[in-house]
Amino acid sequence: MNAGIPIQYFLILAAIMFFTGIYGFLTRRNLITILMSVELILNSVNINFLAFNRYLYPHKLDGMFFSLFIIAVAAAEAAVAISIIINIYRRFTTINVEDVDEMKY
Amino acid sequence: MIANQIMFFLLSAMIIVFSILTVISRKILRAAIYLLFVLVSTSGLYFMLNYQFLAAVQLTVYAGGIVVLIIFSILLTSHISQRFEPAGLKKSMFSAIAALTGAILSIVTILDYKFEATAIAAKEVDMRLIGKSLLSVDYDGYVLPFEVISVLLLAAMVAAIAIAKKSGPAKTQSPTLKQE
Amino acid sequence: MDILTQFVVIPLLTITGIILVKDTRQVKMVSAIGMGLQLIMAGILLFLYVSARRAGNSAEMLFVKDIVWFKSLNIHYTVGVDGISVAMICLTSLVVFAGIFASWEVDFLRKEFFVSLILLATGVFGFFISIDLFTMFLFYELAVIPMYLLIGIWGSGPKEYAAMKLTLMLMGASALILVGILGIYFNSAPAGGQLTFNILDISKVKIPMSAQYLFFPLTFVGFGVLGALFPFHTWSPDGHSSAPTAVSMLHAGVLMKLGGYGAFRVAIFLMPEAVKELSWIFIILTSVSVIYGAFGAIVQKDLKYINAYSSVSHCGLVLFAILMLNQTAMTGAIIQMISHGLMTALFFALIGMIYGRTHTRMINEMGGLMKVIPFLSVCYVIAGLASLGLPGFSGFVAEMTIFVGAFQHPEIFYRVVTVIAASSIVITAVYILRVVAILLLGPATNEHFDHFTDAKWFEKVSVITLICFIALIGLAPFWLSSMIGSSLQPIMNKILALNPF
Amino acid sequence: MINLGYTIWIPLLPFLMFLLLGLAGHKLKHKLSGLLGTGGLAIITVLSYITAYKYFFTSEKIDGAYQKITAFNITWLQFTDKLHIDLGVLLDPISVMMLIVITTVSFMVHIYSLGYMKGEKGFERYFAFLSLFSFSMLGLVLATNIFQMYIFWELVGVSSYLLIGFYYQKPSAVSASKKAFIVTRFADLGFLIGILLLSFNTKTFDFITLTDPTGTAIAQGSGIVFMGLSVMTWSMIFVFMGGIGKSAMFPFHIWLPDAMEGPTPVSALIHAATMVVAGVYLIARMFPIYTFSAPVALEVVAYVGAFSSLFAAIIACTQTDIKRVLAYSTISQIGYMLLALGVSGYGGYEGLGYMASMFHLFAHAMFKALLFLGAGAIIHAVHSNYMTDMGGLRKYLPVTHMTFLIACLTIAGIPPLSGFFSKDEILAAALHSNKLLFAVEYAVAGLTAFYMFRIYFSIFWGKETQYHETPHEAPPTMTIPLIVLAIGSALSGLIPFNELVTSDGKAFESEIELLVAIPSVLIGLLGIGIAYVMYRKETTIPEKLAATFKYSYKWAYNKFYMDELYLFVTKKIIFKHISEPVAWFDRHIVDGTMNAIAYVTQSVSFRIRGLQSGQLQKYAYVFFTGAILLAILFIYLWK
Repeated sequence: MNAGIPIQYFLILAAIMFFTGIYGFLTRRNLITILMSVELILNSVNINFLAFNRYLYPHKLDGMFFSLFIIAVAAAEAAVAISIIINIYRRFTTINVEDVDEMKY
Repeated sequence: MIANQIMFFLLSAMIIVFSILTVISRKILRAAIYLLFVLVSTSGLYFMLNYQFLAAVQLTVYAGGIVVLIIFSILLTSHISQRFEPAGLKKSMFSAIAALTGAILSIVTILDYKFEATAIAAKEVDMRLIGKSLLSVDYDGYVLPFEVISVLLLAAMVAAIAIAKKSGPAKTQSPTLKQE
Repeated sequence: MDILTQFVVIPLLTITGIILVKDTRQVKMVSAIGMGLQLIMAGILLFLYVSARRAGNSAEMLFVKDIVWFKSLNIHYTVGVDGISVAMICLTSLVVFAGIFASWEVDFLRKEFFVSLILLATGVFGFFISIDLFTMFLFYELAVIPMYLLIGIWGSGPKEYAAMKLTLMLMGASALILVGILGIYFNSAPAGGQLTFNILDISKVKIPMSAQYLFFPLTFVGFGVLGALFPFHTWSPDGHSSAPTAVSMLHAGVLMKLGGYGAFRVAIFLMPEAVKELSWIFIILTSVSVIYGAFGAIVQKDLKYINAYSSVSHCGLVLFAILMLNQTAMTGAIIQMISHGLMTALFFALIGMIYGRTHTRMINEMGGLMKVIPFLSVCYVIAGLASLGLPGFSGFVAEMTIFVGAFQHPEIFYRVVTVIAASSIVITAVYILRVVAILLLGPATNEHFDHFTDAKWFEKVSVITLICFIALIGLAPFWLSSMIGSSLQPIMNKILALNPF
Repeated sequence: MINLGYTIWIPLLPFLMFLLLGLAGHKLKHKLSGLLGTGGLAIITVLSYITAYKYFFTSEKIDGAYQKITAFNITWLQFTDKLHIDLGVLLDPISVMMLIVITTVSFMVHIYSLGYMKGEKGFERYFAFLSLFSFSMLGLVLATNIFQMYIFWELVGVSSYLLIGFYYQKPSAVSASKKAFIVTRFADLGFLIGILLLSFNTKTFDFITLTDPTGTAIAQGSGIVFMGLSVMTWSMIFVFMGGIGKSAMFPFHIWLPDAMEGPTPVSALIHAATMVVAGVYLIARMFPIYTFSAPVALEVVAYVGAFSSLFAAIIACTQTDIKRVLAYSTISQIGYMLLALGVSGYGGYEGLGYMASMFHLFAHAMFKALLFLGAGAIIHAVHSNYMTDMGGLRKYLPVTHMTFLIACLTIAGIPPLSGFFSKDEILAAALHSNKLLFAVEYAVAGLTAFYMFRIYFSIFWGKETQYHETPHEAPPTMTIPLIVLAIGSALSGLIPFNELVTSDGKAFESEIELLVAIPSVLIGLLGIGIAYVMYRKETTIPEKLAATFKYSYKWAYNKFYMDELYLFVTKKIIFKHISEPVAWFDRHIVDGTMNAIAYVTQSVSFRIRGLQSGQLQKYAYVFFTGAILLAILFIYLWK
């Protein structure tokens, strides 16, 4: 399936996706969209894991399992994050990240 | 140009375009839908890499689980019609510069590095193997991370409930609310 | 359990007892019983020590107990006492005992107050019995930390400021001490072999001179801060004036002695060679302390400030004397520590009692108290006379031993400085009598004072205990000075081997 | 060897009495506590007389000289092998003589006080302090070593402080007591330095070792020279500084007139008869060292004594407070004693001055105590200290009048009263050694007669003053001591001091030198005559004289502005220009530095805390760019 596609393509794609996520993380104000950016970042990492696994160590399954665990962690993270976000919304009636700055100084 | 290359570029283009749209869209629900597209395309890439199980997980967990969760929370917290203020120019400029620098750095590094293709035959990834590996305590076994992750999921579930529960001591404390 | 460890265990048990009792009225009874027991233990220890020495036990430290508690760094829980530590332990238990009675009327968070107070005492006791540098340092920290709470919560005036200042300065000092201790540790085996924190073992080797030049000033200044060494004494006036009565007593009476004792036990005992070379700097600083503190006390208006400056002066004399490397002067220094501990505890107890009645500590707002509260006033006069070095009280014995000892120094510089330090006795008289005259004598100035009641029973217990021992040392100093003198033999041997004069 | 071990009870008994009265006095009845104190004194007075008898008449003499006997000695505090403070009892001619003086006067004062202090608040406190004083003073004179002397020296200082400030609600008494203590304390610092120097050079405190003329202590230490004088001389000058302070010599005399704020019996005991002569006693005790190792210091003693006696006599002529006149007179007479010591040599007739000094000390104690007690009786009767409020009292106070007259005649040196003999011998000693001092002393003798009779005539003759209530004679408890002391001062001239109390313990021959004696009596009579003319009747001569010598009178009246000078030094220089700057320096510079460190730390942290803005994205940005920069650094730059 991946014949003719060098590993670099996957890696470059993942890098672009990763930095898009970073950009989103840095610029978005809404906490939920920040969460989405994080999902992008996690996904790009997954792609890298799988690409490395497939191209460089095809006899092993480590990359795949890592991806699997990352997905699991991402799911947990999303659940907790969203519950926190909702809680924040309840307290502050906003989920704008710039307004949630109680933890300063 | 062979079909899988076309397929790859198509998926890549979708991922990149929708990623960018996700982070710049000014309507939050749209952003979530774009994210869904990205995730689906990513699972396509997994198929291409011949990890069907993972692709399926990706579809079910991400597309089916997380995105739905996100959309629900959007519905709980925002108006669908609400348009975001665009990020400040300075902020987005600097972020873009940083992200671009990082991207260029990574890409240059990737292109610099000579990846040595391996000659070892690929292992066939079937469900049986995955299941065995997950529960194996051998050299290739993943029982410990598996257990850890299951505890984590349980903890996350409890935590999510506990945090999101409406009442609790958090309410009784004198709230330092920022009510506008 | 060996007798020394009990000095740490009894306070801890007392603390447990305090925490367990329900009724806050029982708290002070528990504390008083615990510390009374401690006082009895101190008496027993003194007795055991003296009889052991009589029986011909000439070991450097008695009742030594050694438990390893951190193997890889060779940190031990090593306890042992010589005459000096025994004397300091007796002093501590006396002052703590008196302090409990002086804080009989603390009402706010009483339980927590007594817990902190006794925790502090635990640290002090542990410090005096330790002969392992690290354990010693540990107990030192234990003694310093509760002070912050005690001043910050139960103090008066700008208490947070004072507590913060005091704690920060003492913490800064303990940083110096820690560096010094580690420096000693890493040089404790110059010929190779196991590094050690044990004071007795270290005292047998010669720490390389280059290390001594670095670590002697560090440890001396570090402990000197606690001993109110000029110019690091400024925590003392603020800290004392804000602290509650018992804390001032303990702090000036005992905690400041940690400085002198530590400087002696660590800086002087382990590194006498560097002392010989560098002492002139510190001799100048300490004699400045002595004179400067006394002059500073003359114009103060707050009673506690006066005694804080007076403590600077008297504790300066302690550090001054131990730097003389002379048995008589050092004996004097130890006696001065004990004597100052008792006197200043008495002073602060009395000031607390007077303050409890007049609600002011400004001497110009008071006057003619002798007529109103004769018991306390007479005790204040006695404390004052003891402080200005009247024969028959401990201060005289201490000061004269220091002056005579220091004056036997062969170099003229040291003798001249001694004369300068001795002139503090005049200035001391000036400020003490000034206070006595303004505060106690003269016509009663304020008719609100007329209804004051004189000392209550617990106040009398506190004050009389201290006065008795001040007078006891003053009248019969021989046993104390010989006990201390014989304990100074090891260091004197070391010094004499270094440079016979 | 006679057993004198019991002599330890002589100082101890008053001490026990002090403890008893001090701790339990307020529970006892006034009368009982007074009687207890007096009874204790009576016992030790008897003991002292027995001791004196034993010592002078039954103890064995070696080579015709009285020996120094250490009747009791314990080591109190060990400094080094050689240096240790002992507490003990040393008996030699001067200490035994002092025993007699102290116990006699103290006993008389105790009896007198029973009447004088009757009904005062703090009666038992008064007797407790008197006992403390007696203890300290006895301990001082019986000291076996110089450090014991210093200890009791301080203790007499404090008992004097307590007794001067007895009326503690009176501000003037409080400040007088403070002044007395601090001035003497300053002088004691000199004493202490002297002791330290002495101990460094001779390695001993012990009097017997120190004062042995052939011993090693005197030989040692005289060699080292510092600023032109031997170290021994320096140390002796410093020791003498203590004596100056305690004996209220110029320039430390200022406390004594103020000390008259205390009860009058106290002035009689402490500030006339006993404590103030401690300086003289100190020099006498150390005399061999002075004459052999430190003759220069001895000269200093002589000149200080002479100057003080003249200075004080001049001031005494102008004062109107009778107790102050007596105080200046005391200074003057002590100056005499010191002068006599200063011009004395050692041994035999050379030691005439020494003997004369001790003789005068003895006589002076008697007549000055008498004068003070008489003054007390007068004050008791008229409730005023000022001569201007008195006059014509001879009718009302016959006993006081007679005894006062005897005392005045004694101090004026009229034969055959004791003052004549002692003064004559002092003058003779001065004549043999220093003509200038001799001349000064003649002048002082005249002045003394003048000012004493000035107050005598002003009080008992002079104008007829109207009193609010008729003055009446004091009760017997007060008059009996007056009579006893009057007999003592009249007859003590007959005691053969030249056989008993001499510099080397051996008797020597001395007789009245008519060439000295007759002019001195004449000068005394002249002084009395002038006083008679001026004050026998109310005349305007004093005012005229005062107007004529306006400035000198004013200076003398204001005690040559010594008090003002001291006030200037203490208030202006020490308080204003040392202490306050020190306090300021401490608060603002030293503490300011500490606070500045804290301030700098705090302000820096205020600046940098802006980084912790709570803005999640800023943190992320910083983190991320940091990571990129590090990556660039490690990949491309760190080659």
